[in-house]
Amino acid sequence: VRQKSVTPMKDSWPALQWEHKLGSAFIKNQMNYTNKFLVIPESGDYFVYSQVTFRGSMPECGKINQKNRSNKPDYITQVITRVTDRYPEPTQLLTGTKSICEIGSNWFTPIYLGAVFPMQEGDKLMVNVSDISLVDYTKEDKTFFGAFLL
Amino acid sequence: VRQKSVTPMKDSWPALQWEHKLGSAFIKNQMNYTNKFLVIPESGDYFVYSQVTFRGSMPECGKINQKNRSNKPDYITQVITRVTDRYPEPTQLLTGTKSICEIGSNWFTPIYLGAVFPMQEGDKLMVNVSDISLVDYTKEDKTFFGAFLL
Amino acid sequence: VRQKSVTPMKDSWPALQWEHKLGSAFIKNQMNYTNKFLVIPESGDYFVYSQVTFRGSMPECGKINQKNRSNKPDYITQVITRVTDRYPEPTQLLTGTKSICEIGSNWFTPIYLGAVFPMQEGDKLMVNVSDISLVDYTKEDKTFFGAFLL
Amino acid sequence: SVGHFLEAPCTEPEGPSSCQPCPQDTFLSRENHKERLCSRCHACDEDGPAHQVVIRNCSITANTQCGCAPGWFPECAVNHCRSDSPFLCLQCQDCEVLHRHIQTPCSREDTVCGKCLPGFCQDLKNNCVTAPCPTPESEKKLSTASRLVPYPPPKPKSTSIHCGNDSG
Repeated sequence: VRQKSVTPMKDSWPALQWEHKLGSAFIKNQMNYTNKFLVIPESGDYFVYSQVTFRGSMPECGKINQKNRSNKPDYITQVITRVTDRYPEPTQLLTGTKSICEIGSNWFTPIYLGAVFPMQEGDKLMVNVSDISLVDYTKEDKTFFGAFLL
Repeated sequence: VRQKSVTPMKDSWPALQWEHKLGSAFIKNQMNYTNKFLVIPESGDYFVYSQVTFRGSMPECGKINQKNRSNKPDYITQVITRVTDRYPEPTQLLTGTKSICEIGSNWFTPIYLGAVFPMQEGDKLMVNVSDISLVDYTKEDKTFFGAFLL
Repeated sequence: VRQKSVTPMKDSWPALQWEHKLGSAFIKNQMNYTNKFLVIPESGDYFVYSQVTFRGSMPECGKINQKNRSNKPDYITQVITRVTDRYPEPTQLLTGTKSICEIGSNWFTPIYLGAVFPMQEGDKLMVNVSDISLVDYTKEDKTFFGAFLL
Repeated sequence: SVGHFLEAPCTEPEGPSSCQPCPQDTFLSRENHKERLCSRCHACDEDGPAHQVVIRNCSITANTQCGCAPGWFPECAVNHCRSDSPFLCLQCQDCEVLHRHIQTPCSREDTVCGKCLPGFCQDLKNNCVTAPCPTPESEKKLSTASRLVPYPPPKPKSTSIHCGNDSG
C-alpha cells in the first residue's frame, strides 16, 4: 500500500491515504483497503508495519545564529492506529516519534514501525502523522504501510 | 510484550523489564516471559523485533554557545541479545546504535530492530540498552519487544 | 546474511556484499546468495528486510563556527532493489534516506527497512547504499539483510 | 512494447502474448520485456518546502518529470548532488529590483545580474543607486576630506614651500 497525497483532517492527527493497487502496492486474500483503512478479513495474529519518510526545512530550533532562537525542538510522529467496533475509541498500537532540531537548510528522515498484534475480523488499521505537510509522498518506496497474517 | 520501568543492573548493559500480559502485551503458544527474558518454547526460525524510544535533554556536545563544548557525541544503543545454555556468553543478535548531539533543549528518537534467527528450544532473548535512564517506558506503543515463529 | 567489506562500484549506487554462512548468517530452503544478490527460490510473498549502520565524521554542514559553512546537509540512503529477467531495469522496492548535519565530531546511525513483496522464482534482491565508505560493516549485528517466505 | 505490461504469455512457440497498456499513474519505459506490473509514477514535491511543479506528466511510457516553475530555479537539497537527489525550487533573483542588467538569465541556476541600468550607479556597497552618481574623482576627494581632522583646526605655522623636482 503506497502513500498518496491527501488533505489533512481537522483536530485529530491526520490519517494518511494510500494507493493499494498500482506499482508495487497490492491487496490479497480478502484483505481490504477502504477510506484510509486496512480492514482485517480474518481474526488472527498479524504483523503490522509502516514507514513514513518525513522532510522539512530548517526548524526554528536549528537557527543557531538567530538571537531569539527557540531551542524547543520540532517533532515528527507516526502512529499505527486500530479502530474496532468493540470500543468507541481508536487504540494507538505503535508510535514512532522523533525530535527535529536540524541546523541544515533542510532535513529528511524515515520512521519505521512493525510488530505483531492479535486482530479480530473487521478491525481497521490506519497510519496517523503529526503533520501531513512533512510527509514525503513522492515515491512509493519511501512511505509504505502493510500487514500480514502469521 | 511492553516495557515496564526498571532499576538498572550494575556494569553490563542493563536489560529491560517487560509487561507481558496487560494492555496490548500478550504471550501465546507456550512462548514464555520470565525475568526480562523471552524464552523460546520450540526450535525453529523466529523473527525477533524490538523498538526502544529514547529521550534526553541537551547533551554537552549540543551546547553550541559553551566555550569548552565537548563535540564528542553522546550515544544510545539497543541490543537484542540471546542467552543459551549451549554457550557461556550471551550473543548480540541485533544492534541499533545512534550518536546524539542535539542542540535542542531536549531530544527523543526511536530505534527499531528486526530480523530472523534460528533458535533452539530454551534459548532466551532480552533487550539491553546503553543507558536505561534514557529509555521512554511511559507508553506501550513506543517501546516494545516481540518474536514469532515463521 | 551479514555485510562484508567491499570495493565500491563506479557510478550507480554501490551494492553491498554479504557474508551468508559464518556467524549468525544463514541460508536455507533453497534461498541462494550469489554475487551480492539474494536469489528467490520459489514464487510467493516474501518479507524483505535490511538494516545498514552508517557512520562518518562531522559534515561541512555541521561546522557551526565556520564562516562559509554550507548548510546543505549530507545524506545517507539505503535501498533494497529487485532485479528480474522480466524487465531490463532494477526496481527500488524500499528506500530509507536521512539527511546528516551533525555538529558532533563524528556520527553514527542505523536505517532499518522491511516490507512484504510478491516475488517470482529467480528474482534477485540486493542492498544499495549512497556511499559505501560510510557503511559500518565491522559487526554482523549492526548491518544485516534477509528475506523469508510468508 | 513500451508502456504495456504482459497480461498473458504466449501459449505456443512464436505465438502471440497478450499485452495491455499500463493503467493510469503507472508506466513502463522499456520494451521487449515480460513484466506483469507497471511501475508507479513518482509525484512531485509540490506541497512542501520544495515548491516543485510537474514539468512533464507521467505517461504510460515515461515517469513524471519534476522541476521548477518559471521564475524559480532548482537547488540541490544535499551535498554530493546526483541526478536523482532531492532538490528545492528557489526564486530567481530579480535584476530589475536591483536596477541591474541581466547578464545570465535564470534557468538551471539563479539569474546573474550585470552592470547597473542607465541612470543608476554603484555605491560603495555595490548597490546600484539612482543618479547623480559620485564620479571616481569626487569619490577620491570625498575620501580625503573625510579624513579625521582634529578640532579645533590648529593655527597654520609659517612654512616654506619648495617647488621643484624633488627626486630625493
